[in-house]
Amino acid sequence: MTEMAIDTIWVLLASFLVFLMHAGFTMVETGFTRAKNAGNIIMKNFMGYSSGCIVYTIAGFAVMFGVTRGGLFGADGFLARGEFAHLGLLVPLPAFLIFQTVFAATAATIVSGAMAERTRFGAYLVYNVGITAFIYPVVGHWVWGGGWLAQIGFIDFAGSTVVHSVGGWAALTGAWILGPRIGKFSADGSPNAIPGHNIVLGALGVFILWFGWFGFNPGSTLSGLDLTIAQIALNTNISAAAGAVMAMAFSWLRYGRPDVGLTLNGALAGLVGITAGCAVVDLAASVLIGAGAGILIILGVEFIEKVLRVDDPVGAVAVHGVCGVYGTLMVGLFATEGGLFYGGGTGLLLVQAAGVLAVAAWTVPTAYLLFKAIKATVGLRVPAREEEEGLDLGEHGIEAYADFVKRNTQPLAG
Amino acid sequence: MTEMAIDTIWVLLASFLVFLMHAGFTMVETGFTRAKNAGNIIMKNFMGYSSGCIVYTIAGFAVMFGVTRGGLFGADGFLARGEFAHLGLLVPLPAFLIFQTVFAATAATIVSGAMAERTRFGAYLVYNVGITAFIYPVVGHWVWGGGWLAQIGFIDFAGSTVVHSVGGWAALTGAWILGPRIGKFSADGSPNAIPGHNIVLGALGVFILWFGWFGFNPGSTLSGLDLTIAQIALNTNISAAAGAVMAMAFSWLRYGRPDVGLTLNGALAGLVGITAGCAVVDLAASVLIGAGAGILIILGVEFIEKVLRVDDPVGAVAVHGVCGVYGTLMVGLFATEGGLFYGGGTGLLLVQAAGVLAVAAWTVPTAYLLFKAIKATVGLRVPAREEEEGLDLGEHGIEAYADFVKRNTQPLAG
Amino acid sequence: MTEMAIDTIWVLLASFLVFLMHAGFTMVETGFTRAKNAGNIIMKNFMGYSSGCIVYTIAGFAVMFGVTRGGLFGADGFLARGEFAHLGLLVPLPAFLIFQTVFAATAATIVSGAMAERTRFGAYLVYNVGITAFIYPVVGHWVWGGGWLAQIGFIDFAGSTVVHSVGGWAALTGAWILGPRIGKFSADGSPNAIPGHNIVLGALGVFILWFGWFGFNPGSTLSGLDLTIAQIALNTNISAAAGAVMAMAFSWLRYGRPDVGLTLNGALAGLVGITAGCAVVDLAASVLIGAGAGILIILGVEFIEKVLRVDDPVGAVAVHGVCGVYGTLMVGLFATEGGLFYGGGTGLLLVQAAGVLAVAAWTVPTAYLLFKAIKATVGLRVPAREEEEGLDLGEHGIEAYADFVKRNTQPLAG
Amino acid sequence: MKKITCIIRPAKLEAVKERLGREGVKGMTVTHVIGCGLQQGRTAQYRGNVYVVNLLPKVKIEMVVEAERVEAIIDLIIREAKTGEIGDGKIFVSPVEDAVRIRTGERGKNAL
Amino acid sequence: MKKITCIIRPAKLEAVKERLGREGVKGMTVTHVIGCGLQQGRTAQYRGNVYVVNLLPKVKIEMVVEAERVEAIIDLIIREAKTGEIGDGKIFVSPVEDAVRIRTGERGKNAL
Amino acid sequence: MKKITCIIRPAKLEAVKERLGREGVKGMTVTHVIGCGLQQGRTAQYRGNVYVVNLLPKVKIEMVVEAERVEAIIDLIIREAKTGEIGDGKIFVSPVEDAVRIRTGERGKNAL
Ligand SMILES: Nc1ncnc2c1ncn2[C@@H]1O[C@H](COP(=O)(O)OP(=O)(O)O)[C@@H](O)[C@H]1O
Ligand SMILES: Nc1ncnc2c1ncn2[C@@H]1O[C@H](COP(=O)(O)OP(=O)(O)O)[C@@H](O)[C@H]1O
Ligand SMILES: Nc1ncnc2c1ncn2[C@@H]1O[C@H](COP(=O)(O)OP(=O)(O)O)[C@@H](O)[C@H]1O
Repeated sequence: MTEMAIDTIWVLLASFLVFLMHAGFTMVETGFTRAKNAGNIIMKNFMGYSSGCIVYTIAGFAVMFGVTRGGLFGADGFLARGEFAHLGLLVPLPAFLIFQTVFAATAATIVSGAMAERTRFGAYLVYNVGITAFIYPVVGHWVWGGGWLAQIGFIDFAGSTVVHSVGGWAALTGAWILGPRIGKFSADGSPNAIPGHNIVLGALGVFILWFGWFGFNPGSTLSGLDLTIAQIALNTNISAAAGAVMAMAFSWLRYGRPDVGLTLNGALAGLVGITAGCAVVDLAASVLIGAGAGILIILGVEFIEKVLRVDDPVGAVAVHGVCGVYGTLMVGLFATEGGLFYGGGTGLLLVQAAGVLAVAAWTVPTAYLLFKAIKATVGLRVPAREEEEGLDLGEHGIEAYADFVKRNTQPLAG
Repeated sequence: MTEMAIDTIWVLLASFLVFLMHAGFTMVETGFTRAKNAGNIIMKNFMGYSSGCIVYTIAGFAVMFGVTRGGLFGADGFLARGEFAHLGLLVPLPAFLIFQTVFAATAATIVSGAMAERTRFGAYLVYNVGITAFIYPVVGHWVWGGGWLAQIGFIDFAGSTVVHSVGGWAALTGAWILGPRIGKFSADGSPNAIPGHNIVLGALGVFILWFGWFGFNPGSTLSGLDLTIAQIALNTNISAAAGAVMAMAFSWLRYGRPDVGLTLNGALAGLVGITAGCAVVDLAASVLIGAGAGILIILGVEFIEKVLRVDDPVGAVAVHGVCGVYGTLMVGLFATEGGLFYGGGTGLLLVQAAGVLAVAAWTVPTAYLLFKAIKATVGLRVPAREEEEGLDLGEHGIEAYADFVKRNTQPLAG
Repeated sequence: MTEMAIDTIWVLLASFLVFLMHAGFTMVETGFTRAKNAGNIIMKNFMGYSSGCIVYTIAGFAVMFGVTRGGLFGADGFLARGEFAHLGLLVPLPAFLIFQTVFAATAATIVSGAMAERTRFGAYLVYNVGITAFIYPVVGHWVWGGGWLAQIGFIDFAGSTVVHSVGGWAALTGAWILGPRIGKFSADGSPNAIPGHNIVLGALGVFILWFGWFGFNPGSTLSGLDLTIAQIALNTNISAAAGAVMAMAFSWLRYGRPDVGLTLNGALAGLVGITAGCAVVDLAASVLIGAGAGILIILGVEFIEKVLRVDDPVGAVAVHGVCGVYGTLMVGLFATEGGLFYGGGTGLLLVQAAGVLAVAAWTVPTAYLLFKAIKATVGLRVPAREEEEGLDLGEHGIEAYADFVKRNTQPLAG
Repeated sequence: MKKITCIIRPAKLEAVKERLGREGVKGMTVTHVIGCGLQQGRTAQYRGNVYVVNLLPKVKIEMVVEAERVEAIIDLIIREAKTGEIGDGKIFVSPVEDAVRIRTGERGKNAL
Repeated sequence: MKKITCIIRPAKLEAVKERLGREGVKGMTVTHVIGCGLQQGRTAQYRGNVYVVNLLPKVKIEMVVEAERVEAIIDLIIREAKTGEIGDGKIFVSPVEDAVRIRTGERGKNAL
Repeated sequence: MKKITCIIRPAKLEAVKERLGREGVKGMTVTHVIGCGLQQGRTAQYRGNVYVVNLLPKVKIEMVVEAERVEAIIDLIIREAKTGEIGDGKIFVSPVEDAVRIRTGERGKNAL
């Protein structure tokens, strides 16, 4: 009784913290984009979470945690009905369900940042159903629902792959199909700066996300009696810190000045990077993983923009996709049990790589089909005139900042 | 010992979350009103909470939880002195007191939104004493202090009626006595849009409120050992989500575009709606209650504005008043034990209706007298010139956004 | 096992709350300064926390909690290696470490506000290493690491002195060496108003800080089984409330209108003031301590500006320094065991005064040397032209609010 | 061709604009300005330091019109923007030598 | 000396400015304005109440130049700012009698 | 009647305004503008992409005054706004044909 209460309180509080991450995502995404689209971005995030909760409760949870069908997916317990006795939960089912719900909405919301400032609102809603009901829960089943990846020993403690790289891959696919914002690339293909309208909001969002991550990672023990929560919290924090410090230093080196936006992204990179391994690596490894993520994020942003020429306004693909993959692989190197650097050989590393590939091979095609289907039906992108005027006026008929004089201009490449 | 620690931690953490709701209220209210009044709105909320804590500790707590005088009110334990042994608390008295304090301030603060942009600061302070020391605690006594409503079986688990509809009724009374903002209604009585100045802040506020509600509802068990906290959290979340989704859909249907402000209100409507019944209804009922609230909020806003012609800048009356009443009545329909739809007959429904009426019959007249007394003494409304220039300059001599070029214009009805 | 889990959960949650205070500090500081420096202020706070975590883990923790060398400092356990068995912890070491880390970063970040809008970014980073690795941990050792102040009975439960006055003294020293912002003082030495650019952000920051303080003070029991956490939370809240109310009233009296910025500072003053004594005073004393702090903060701001002629843009010295000292002394008066007003004689009061003086005598000279060394090497202050244009452009090459038309003017003294 | 510049209270913008629109003034350009004149400023305070806010928010409307319409437009503006209290604002008339419509290249009166 | 005032789409500011810079127009002053003309406004809604946003964001560029450069500059502006759709904006030319460079006190053409 | 338009550094606004006020220039209208001239712009960066901020914040003061006061006012502005470094700004003088005080309907010099 006491034990179950402790676990339940822990899981609930972690859920509340993860819930708040949605405020963080919303602030980051809004702050890093233009004022004329702020209302639309809010709506996408807010509805992404809200409708995501409903959809996941109805369908996603069953696909993810129903009794496994050959390790591939679950198919019972729709509408959250059923005992789910096979899960052997230490907490009441509702506690587990709310924790999984807030997680599911996180995977979905990542895409919204990459597709910001040009996506039709209705299209976004449809996409959101697809990823929450199906694409994400299948991956979740593989890893956390007793599926085949779990069975071969794949380790993704809190979701570098399950949550973040699924979001990242879908974001990449979506942003690529959607095409860049007007003015993002010059005729010669070189990228232009489109500065976000409120860096302070962006920073607030990152702080909130960091805070919420203390629910995301330590909460993934699903038990407060499991005292590794302390080490997990410590690892999570130091990895984020190392990511921020390295991104700051590396941007200074590379661009001549410490870049605010990339430094903020650096902390998120560190958080995403440590998410897979936070329960199986030590403090020193956490610093290294975070530091690596802080550099990787900057190279990732450049790669996606300059090589792939995909327009990802908030760097969602680099943060969640690239660093999600990276963090998952790092488990193969740094896991104190089984990691290559800790004498465990290459076995775990190969399993980790297999998992990364399998998830990419699942997410990219399904997301591709989903976005193509949306494009062919409701349409994916707003008209150019609406994009120029801003989606707030076009999609919702509002002005987000009615009392301020705005610029609405776009800077020229230097 | 361990048990009491678990309960104490739970109650304290819930109190902290409810505390944070005041940040949420402040952001929502500020964002949904004009830039020229932002500093005043902050002051009202901030002082409402701060002075409310003092007043409730001195007087309100005694009225609410002192030994009952005929089921009507308590009258001992002023200054928070006394044992309050009759409450049979599972937690130390200070834990119970802080939880009740943050609740009390919530009821008080609701009014501030409805009376925004035209109320004298001093008048607001006086009002705040009245509701925190007396109006709210009496209702609280009836329902949670062992008073007559508790005795006849009235169910308001976390305060749809006790907190929200008390706030809503007082808000309606206040806004009505105060009169509309200059320019809100045309000569022919039709309402005009007065857009809020920062929708992003409004959204942040709603996220924070939602987060805080996880303290408000699950915390109302006053025990972490009571494992219904998991179901309560789940119900709370899904009702908010359903409220947001339905408000989005209904506003789209009704106004041709999904409205950002009303969607945000929809989530709050769902939260207020489920507050009474969160511990006695099931998941499906929570979805239905939330969805209904999401529609009701939009009709409520229209009713108050177009029929009653009361100017409520942030929709406080519709969110807290209308949905508070609605949520309380829904318990009579959906309670798994005693609800009409669950075979319980109309008994509970009638009790719920009686409670709703009694609380209205108490709150409206006392709030009326309070506001009239303030009007006759310190004065309720700022001069027209000050209202036009903004209360920030008039009441506090500040500019909230000193570095930005502002508009200060008002849109024309379409 | 259950006991340790409860304590661990409590310490971790408290750490998370304290972490969030950094978002609060960032918002307060950004809001109370000018738009042209917003990005720089974010970077300072964000990097202060991030690099502070690394530095404290490597060095500060060992200095603070290593086995004492004559009561003066610790010197083992660098890189967080070691058992720290002498601490007799009830929680796993990582839980203790993360709690101490977020605390350490708090002391460091206070300085950033006082030195805002004119300090070189690189200089700030160097300062941050100095205070986190050395200046703060030594004081921490004296009081919480079993050092000489602990041995003579000095009481500073959660750090009015250890955290806040250390930050305050360093802030005073830094702001004084740095000199005032251009335009802050007229030729005749009279101070001018330089209004902050976003009072709403400032308010949000104060709410977040208040919320985080519920981790700072109650969390300092380091045990959830210690039921004084309830009284501590209650005291903390009421002191903040009293501080806000008194600052509001006193500013009204003194300047003719209730001042928004000073009222917000008043709540922080109440929080800083109660931090030392929150576990050893009663509710009534908490109200008095908070109320006194609310007045003191206003006199403190005036004293620092008008008498010392030091430019402290956000009032950090008055809030953390002055009220930190004040709160520590109040323990000597109000401690229910040993306080002068509770029949304990002057013994404790003298010990408290000794502690206050010792900490000042340590912090001011070391901070002085640190800042002088920075000035002589990397340089402390940005060029005047950069200060005028804003540090965002100069230090980081960004515009924090790219889409808004800004003023960039400075008001004239009235 | 003349340019009429009027500086009015922000609250009057919509009324003036709508009235001018009804009378056939189709094009105008609006700027959010701050201004001072006979109208007294306000004192503000920040953390105990008093300062003067004597540039108050106004709205500037500029419209280039045919010379013969100037008087009629001045009348309309006065009718809509006047409250009778200090701070109502000013109207200035100044010469314009040419106008061009960017979209078509039309010049002079046709471009208005 | 003449003042050329052009009101253009915000998105065209950088292109126009850059082109003018290349052609030797060094000095200009830019204001963020809102304007209406033939271009239709938009309807907006707030909590169920509809209102009209018929003042759309534009950018006003003012530059004082020697009289003989006016025609060339007008041509350049048209070339860069024209999209052919309603809302492209206007150019106005008006007389300026004197110019002063604050830094040096130079007057007239030398001050430009 | 003449209109004096000066574009100055934002930091100089209060000093210029106060000085003009003392010399009897009661009315003026101020706009926050951005401008470029001889003064170099700055490079900014956003997520690794460099861009140019060459329109720097300036303040534009417009005041309509009697013709005979123009020279005196120009002198005052120069005195207060000059730093001697590039970017100090410009003063332009242009003709105004009429002025109206909205509140009273007064015309011409009486309206200033
Ligand atoms: N001589 C002037 N030149 C330019 N603008 C002026 C002048 N006089 C007044 N204004 C503008 O008109 C506004 C209203 O003027 P004011 O003197 O306060 O009111 P009134 O016109 O009713 O006497 C001022 O805020 C300023 O923007
Ligand atoms: N007569 C005028 N006086 C001042 N500004 C004008 C005038 N006519 C148009 N404008 C400005 O030019 C902008 C574009 O004009 P509009 O008539 O919409 O497009 P077009 O020039 O393509 O017909 C308007 O928004 C307004 O700011
Ligand atoms: N020809 C011009 N027409 C309009 N505005 C100008 C002109 N030349 C300069 N300006 C304005 O004056 C400001 C200062 O000019 P700049 O050439 O940088 O300095 P200086 O006048 O000291 O040489 C510019 O930013 C611009 O706003």
